[in-house]
Amino acid sequence: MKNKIRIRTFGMIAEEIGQSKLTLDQIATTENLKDYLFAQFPKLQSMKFSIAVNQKLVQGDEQIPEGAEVALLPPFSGG
Amino acid sequence: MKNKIRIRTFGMIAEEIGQSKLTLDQIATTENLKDYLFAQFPKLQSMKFSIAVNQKLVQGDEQIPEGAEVALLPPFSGG
Amino acid sequence: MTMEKQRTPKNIFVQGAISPEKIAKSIANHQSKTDIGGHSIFLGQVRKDQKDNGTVVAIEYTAYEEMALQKAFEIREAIFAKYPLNCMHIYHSLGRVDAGQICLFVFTSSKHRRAAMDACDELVERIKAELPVWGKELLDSEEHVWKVNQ
Amino acid sequence: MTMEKQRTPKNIFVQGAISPEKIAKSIANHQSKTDIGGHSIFLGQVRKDQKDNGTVVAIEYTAYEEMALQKAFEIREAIFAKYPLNCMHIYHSLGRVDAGQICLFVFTSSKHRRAAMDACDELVERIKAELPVWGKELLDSEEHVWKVNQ
Repeated sequence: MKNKIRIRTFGMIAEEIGQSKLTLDQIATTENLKDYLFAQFPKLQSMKFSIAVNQKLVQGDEQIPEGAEVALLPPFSGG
Repeated sequence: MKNKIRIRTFGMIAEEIGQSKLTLDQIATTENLKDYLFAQFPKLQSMKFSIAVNQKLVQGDEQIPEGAEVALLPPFSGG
Repeated sequence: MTMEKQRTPKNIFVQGAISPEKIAKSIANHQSKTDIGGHSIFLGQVRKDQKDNGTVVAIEYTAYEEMALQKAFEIREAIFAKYPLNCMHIYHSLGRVDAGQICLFVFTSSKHRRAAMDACDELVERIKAELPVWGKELLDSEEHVWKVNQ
Repeated sequence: MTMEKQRTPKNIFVQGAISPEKIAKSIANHQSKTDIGGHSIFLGQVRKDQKDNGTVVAIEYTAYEEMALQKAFEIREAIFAKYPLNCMHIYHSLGRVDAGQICLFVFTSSKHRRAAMDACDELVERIKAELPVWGKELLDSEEHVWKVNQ
């Protein structure tokens, strides 16, 4: 889907947002996405999470390609 | 048995001596025992082994108590 | 040009607890590999921990599966490159695993023991730190808490 | 005055190879111990090594049993004192174990993984270095060589 990004959420982030999949209009960068999410879901501001774009963890602010899958990942707790 | 010591042998030492149990007249110390064994079984001189007296490894020359069980132990290779 | 066996991501996830029988079968499968001298195994088991709002009765695991499998593959390749291993197996539960049951099974094999032991250690650390997997600890009070790894 | 459970030497020797089923049973026995979070297992397997006079087909193990059991007990007590372990099990084969079969099974369990892993490592090293046990490697040529530990 052009001009859209797919958001996936996990763990306590999914619980907070109430949905594990969202589709949003294209957002330019991961920092822009965070601003958007913090406005929509204020509680996320106090929660720790990483962002993966197309299954790669991002460091700092990164561009989000068109149609990307962007995942919100709370601290891993496997094992 | 007073005035006797019981010798037990294992692994390649048992193979060399040809018996896994021997009874000998009392011998005063472990160095005396080695001298005796080296005279009886010259090949032992080139073989590596430890001695345990009553199931305790000896360090250097030690007294052999009357009636002791003395074991000749080649390098361990369990596991 | 040499032909190398091309390894590809394989599934590490199993639904529910990992049974002792599965572990036994995995061990038995290595009896034909007679150049192996040592196996190292780590098993994670769900603890019945006391929490503020109740006692843990089970953990429910979820994962970002596509990313987790790709990451597990990368870890696997890195560990194979670092240690002289004959075999390596990783299994992680998804869904509900009751307290006392096994949720993680890591299995390494090598000619001499040191490689298997060190590789197993490193695999477990990396799996816990790097795989996008989450445990939801279910309490006897019907509440839950999100598992935090040390 | 506190009552402490008095531990005494227990048998670690099993006749012949250690079966995967025995290992599975030992793992399953821990499912009721819900304060355990991690198990570490080491398995020694007989290798089909090439020697000068043939290929190893089996190892025949002998031990100075009384001394080995006392020493295993001392090692066990020292490791229990050093690490916060819930459980520790040691099994070593006596007699013939064919190539590909398991001759050593060391199993440690603890609340958090590190103790089990470190204790298992140390146990294996000490068992190989300190237990009066000998392996006679039987070759396909009917000859034999005495195993040497690294």
